[in-house]
Amino acid sequence: MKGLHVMTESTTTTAPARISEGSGSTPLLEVRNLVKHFPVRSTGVVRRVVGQVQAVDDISFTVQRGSSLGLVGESGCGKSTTGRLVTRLLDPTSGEVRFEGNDIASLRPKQMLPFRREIQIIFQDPYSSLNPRHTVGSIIGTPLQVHNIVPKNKVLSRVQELLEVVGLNPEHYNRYPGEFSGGQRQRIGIARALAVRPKLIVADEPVSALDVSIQAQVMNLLESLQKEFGISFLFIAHDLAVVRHFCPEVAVMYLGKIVEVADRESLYTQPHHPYTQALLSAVPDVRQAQVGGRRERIRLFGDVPSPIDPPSGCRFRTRCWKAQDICATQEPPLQALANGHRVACHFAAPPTIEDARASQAAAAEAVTLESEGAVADA
Amino acid sequence: MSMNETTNSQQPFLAVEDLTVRFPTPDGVVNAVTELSYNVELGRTLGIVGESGSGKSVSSMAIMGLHDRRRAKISGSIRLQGTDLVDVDDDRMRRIRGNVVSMIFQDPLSSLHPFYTIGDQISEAYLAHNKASKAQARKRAIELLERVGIPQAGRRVDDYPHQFSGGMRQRAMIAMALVNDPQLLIADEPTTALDVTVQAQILDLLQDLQREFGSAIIIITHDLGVVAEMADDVLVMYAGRCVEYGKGKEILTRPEHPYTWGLLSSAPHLTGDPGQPLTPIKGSPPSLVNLPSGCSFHPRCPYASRLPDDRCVELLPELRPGGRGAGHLVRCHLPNPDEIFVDEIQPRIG
Amino acid sequence: MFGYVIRRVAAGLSVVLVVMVISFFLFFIGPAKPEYAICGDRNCTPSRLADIRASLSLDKPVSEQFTEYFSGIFTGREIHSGGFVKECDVPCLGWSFIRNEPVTKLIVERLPVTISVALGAMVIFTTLGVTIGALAAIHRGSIWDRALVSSSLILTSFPYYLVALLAAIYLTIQFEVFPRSGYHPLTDNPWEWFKGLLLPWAVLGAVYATAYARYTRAAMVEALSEDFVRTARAKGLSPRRVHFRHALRAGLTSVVTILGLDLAGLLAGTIFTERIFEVQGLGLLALNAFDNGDLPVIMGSVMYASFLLVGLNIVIDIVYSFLDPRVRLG
Amino acid sequence: MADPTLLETGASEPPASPTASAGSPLRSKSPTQIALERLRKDKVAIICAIIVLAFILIAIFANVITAITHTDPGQSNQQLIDDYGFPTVNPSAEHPFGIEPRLGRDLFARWVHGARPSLIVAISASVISTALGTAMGLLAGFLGGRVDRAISWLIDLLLSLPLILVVIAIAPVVQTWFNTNNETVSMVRLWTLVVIFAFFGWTGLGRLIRAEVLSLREREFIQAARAIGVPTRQILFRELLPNLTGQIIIFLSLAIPSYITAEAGLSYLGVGLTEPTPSWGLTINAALNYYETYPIYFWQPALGILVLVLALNLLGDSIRDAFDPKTRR
Repeated sequence: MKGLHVMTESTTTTAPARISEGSGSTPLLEVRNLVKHFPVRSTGVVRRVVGQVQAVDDISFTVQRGSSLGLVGESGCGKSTTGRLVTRLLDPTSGEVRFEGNDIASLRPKQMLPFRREIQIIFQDPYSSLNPRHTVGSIIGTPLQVHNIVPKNKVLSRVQELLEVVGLNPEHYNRYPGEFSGGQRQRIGIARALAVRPKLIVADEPVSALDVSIQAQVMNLLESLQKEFGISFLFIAHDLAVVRHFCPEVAVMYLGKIVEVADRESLYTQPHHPYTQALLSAVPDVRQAQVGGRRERIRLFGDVPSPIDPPSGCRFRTRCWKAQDICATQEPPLQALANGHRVACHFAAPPTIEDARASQAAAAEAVTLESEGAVADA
Repeated sequence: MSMNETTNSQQPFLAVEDLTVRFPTPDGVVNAVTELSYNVELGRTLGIVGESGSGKSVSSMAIMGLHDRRRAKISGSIRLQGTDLVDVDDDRMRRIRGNVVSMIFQDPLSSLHPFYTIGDQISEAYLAHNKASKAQARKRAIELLERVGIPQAGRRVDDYPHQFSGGMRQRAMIAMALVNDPQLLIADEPTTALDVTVQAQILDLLQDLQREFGSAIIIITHDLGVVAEMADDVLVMYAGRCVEYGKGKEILTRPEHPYTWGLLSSAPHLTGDPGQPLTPIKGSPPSLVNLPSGCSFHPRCPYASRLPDDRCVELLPELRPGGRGAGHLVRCHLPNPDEIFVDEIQPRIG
Repeated sequence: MFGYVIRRVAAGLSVVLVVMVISFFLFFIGPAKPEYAICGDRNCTPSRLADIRASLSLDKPVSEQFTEYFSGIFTGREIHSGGFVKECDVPCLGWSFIRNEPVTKLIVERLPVTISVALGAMVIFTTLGVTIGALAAIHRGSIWDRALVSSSLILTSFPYYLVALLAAIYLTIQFEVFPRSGYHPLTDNPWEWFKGLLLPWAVLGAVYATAYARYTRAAMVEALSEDFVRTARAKGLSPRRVHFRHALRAGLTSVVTILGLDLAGLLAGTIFTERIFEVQGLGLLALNAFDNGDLPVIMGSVMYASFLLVGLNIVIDIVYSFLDPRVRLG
Repeated sequence: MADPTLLETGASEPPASPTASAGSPLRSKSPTQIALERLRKDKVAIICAIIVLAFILIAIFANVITAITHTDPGQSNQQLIDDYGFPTVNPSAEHPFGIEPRLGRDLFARWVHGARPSLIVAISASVISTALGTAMGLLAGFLGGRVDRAISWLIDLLLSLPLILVVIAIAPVVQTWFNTNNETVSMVRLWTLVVIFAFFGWTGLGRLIRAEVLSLREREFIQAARAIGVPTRQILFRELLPNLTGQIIIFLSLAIPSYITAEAGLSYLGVGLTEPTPSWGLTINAALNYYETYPIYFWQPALGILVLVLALNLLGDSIRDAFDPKTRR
């Protein structure tokens, strides 16, 4: 790994002063009560604000140094918005985003600049994440120039080092993104994020646009980078298996809320929230082939409700087979179980085979109920 | 059904034989599908697996006669209950499409016409193959929407696609495909655009429907998990060719082709040791215009070098019977794949 | 839907209002000295000049002129000139001193002529263009398609007025293929009306039809590659139904959008048409007013045209929202 | 690195497209270079470009050309005109295109000089309106909110005014600001046209750029630039603008012929340029009275416009194809 050594050496000599580091005990990233609402405007003459899309609603989590937190959930649950808030591509409505103890939630662009060296982002779409009009050298060189990381005449050699680090031919710096395959493009995006030597990388669905075989290449690259440079990850994905592979700690989001956080082992073997249970049991698994056919699974009925007008109390209650009256009136807090496993449910419990049956019965009942409602209306 | 041929009991319901589809382009001929053969019986499900550009969608579009007729050069045969769909004239093909064979697609939003109501679009499919009044067609549409689990179908029938959620749109697409009780349903990545809980709903629905109507299903996907749960038979495609074909249970637990091994060991799982590194297939899929010589997979195959001569580089392996029961076929030169499998692959895929 | 229409109308009204204000300031308080223009170079005596100034209220303060003019639009007003009092009825857009008639009356008289020219041509070029374009897209790559694409590229490059001039010169005057009958009101004699407008329609229609054939072809080619067209084919629908009910319907929306953008150009086209074929419409009125320095008429025409365009664009937007339920219900 | 296959993979991975492997392996062409290369291979484009260039050279060296041929656009030759105003001589070496009825001015000289105002008006108006449209579109798309609504409203306003009527309305007003010397009036008219064309012509490009910026702004490479901390100005000019060059060049190439058409048309109507400036539109207007007896009088300016506009349009179409191969026939 010649490239890596060269890189570490040169950064220590040329890197300008960085932000003062917090004490070792503060977590690298601490998010507290983060809220993001998008206003919904009417279509009348006066464009009044008629509602709020509650994309992210009061979530808190921490990312430890050198570790990875996985953020999973289905589309529209607010996981990507959270990633954009942490990188300040979006401005939070309220709440704190503490990076090494400094709250960056409401910094102005100028003040934010030093933190941009510490927090980087990798995107999902390898085709839209690289400017087609710039050469690879210019794409990876931009962060070096913006932050004056290396003198102008050294930019090219650093770009080549970075290309080598992500496993690309360093001689290809003069090419345009159009000539690279999806996996190679994703590597270029990773090299761009690495250029500033960040402490935290927000990886927003970094492999979901790639074919299975390429996915594994990129996952392995990310893993080795984490080991090599001690980078922490906020790893956002919808694929539960990918998150399990990459993250020692995982948070599950539903409709703008974190419903369950736990370490990998605990979350995947003992999920306590009904939604997590449903999510896990929905994932099709190759190993099922040995048994043959589909297993008894938890069935969810209906769709995710609108984030403009989320259900009262627990947001999952409209699709939950365990729901009782209390779920509609009281929002369940994120409560700690043993060993740091936290869950937001009034009836948190490990899954049983009865859950699958109960959920299937509830699903069947829901369909008949709604259909009868339609008959009554007609 | 409009099929008049007498159905021979020995004849498979659908028999694809040596299907080859090529597209001449200014940059060269795209070898989308090469000498593909498989059978599907009523009541059974075939899963076609492959990465993007492996030709899995093109082959099914050819069954539907939906490939670009002007551009594509097609050869081989597609026998549906004895009728060769490659030769059949446009008008006859049109009467088979959506009637005997129907199809659902990956992205239900773009696959539904944005300007017509869901009910209109389903009725239209019914009216295209049945002599019926508009009211009857509408009744049929509501009936099917109910069957696929759309709540308040009587009211939602007049909604436009953009008023449906992603999962409901795919249900509507399924209702549209089933409106004429087809015997063969082709599902091209039916759940790729959907969330995992919705995917489970749709897969459940497809299985329930198959049990109910006894139709044959071809499911095309890149997701091995979906195939494992849905398919009786599995066909693995690479660079337009079949590389492995057989019972799903066998192929997904004890495959013999290095590409299938690669697919299995590069995907992370929900169980087992999470710290175990993934083993990707190196490189990326070849261009269909310039296929590698010999076995198309040889540049990416870690075992090609283990064979003494340059067989993999020079010689295209035949599709030969494998060791996983009747009908198992594999396209590989490796003389004893099980040795490699037991030592190197099985520990990885658990 | 309702809110959408209201907002569209409100935005349109604001545009018309601003056009009115700008043109008012341009003519009446700018350094334009309309009284000299109206007075003309010959026999312009100081007393006549003063008379005109008074009749245009130019001797009053700007704010008063402004309110007078604008209240005139809604309530009508009296205009004093040379000792006479002239009634200018609602909506009063001023008085033409050259023709000695209210501007509104002049415009209203000419309006049916221009509408006949423009609307007739529009009917021709939209139906012709859409049909040809759709057929070309369906038979993409055929000889007819390629002929259409290359010929329309050349035809649309020709300036419209040159085509019209050549047609006027060679088709009516030199070879007398078309009748030279001029404009007759539809209510007088529909046949004469039709005969007189035939050539202007044909020329305006033909030039625009080639352009619209191109637009339609492009929109239709794109629509034919859409997933929902594939679905329509997968359902086993007849090719006719796939092409027209599914692909064309989707492609039409972009053609309607272009039509909205083209309206101003079409109005310009009618000005050339009226001049070349000597049809006494609004365009010719404005052109004559330009030659005579008849500022109130120019100003009235500008306002009227912008009012018309804004209104037509609102109509087009509403038509569009009916074509596309996502706009209607969204 | 943990996985030894990693490095091997990347470095030896073949390029995504088969065509890319041809040529130099280390340096590839930018999208603009690829477009220009396509253009260079397009025969129609080359021929059209030569024609356009010829017209531009004629306009630039109009004085030289008339000096060589000893013709003068302003000089009246009454001795060659009969009592009815018709020329008594046919086109000859002395007067290659013949002479004008009534005033007897040399038509060739007027034709050569007529190329000038056409190209001056068209090129300056196109350049200004392209710049204006790009700026407005960028502002509206990138800043959004009030600025966007204001600019969109302005576009609505400008689109609801027919250009000809605006010229009819504004030209006489502007004219009165200056003295009434014929030459000055003619120059004022010319620049009035440029200003009106530019001010009313940018809307189409403005809308296009705005829509493009709105979609590009959500593209992840812009987000990536923001995450890196690239300043807004640099995002606009280094990240966004290069992605719009195709659109801008296409607009520019199609705006020039449309302004040439418009200038000549307005001059023909009598609301554009005025005498004594030689203008093809004015010549057409004058020639209409003689089209039966003296067709060359009408045809030479008409052909000038036709050939130039056709060449420009075909060139513009080739440029569009070169920059966006998807629209290929």
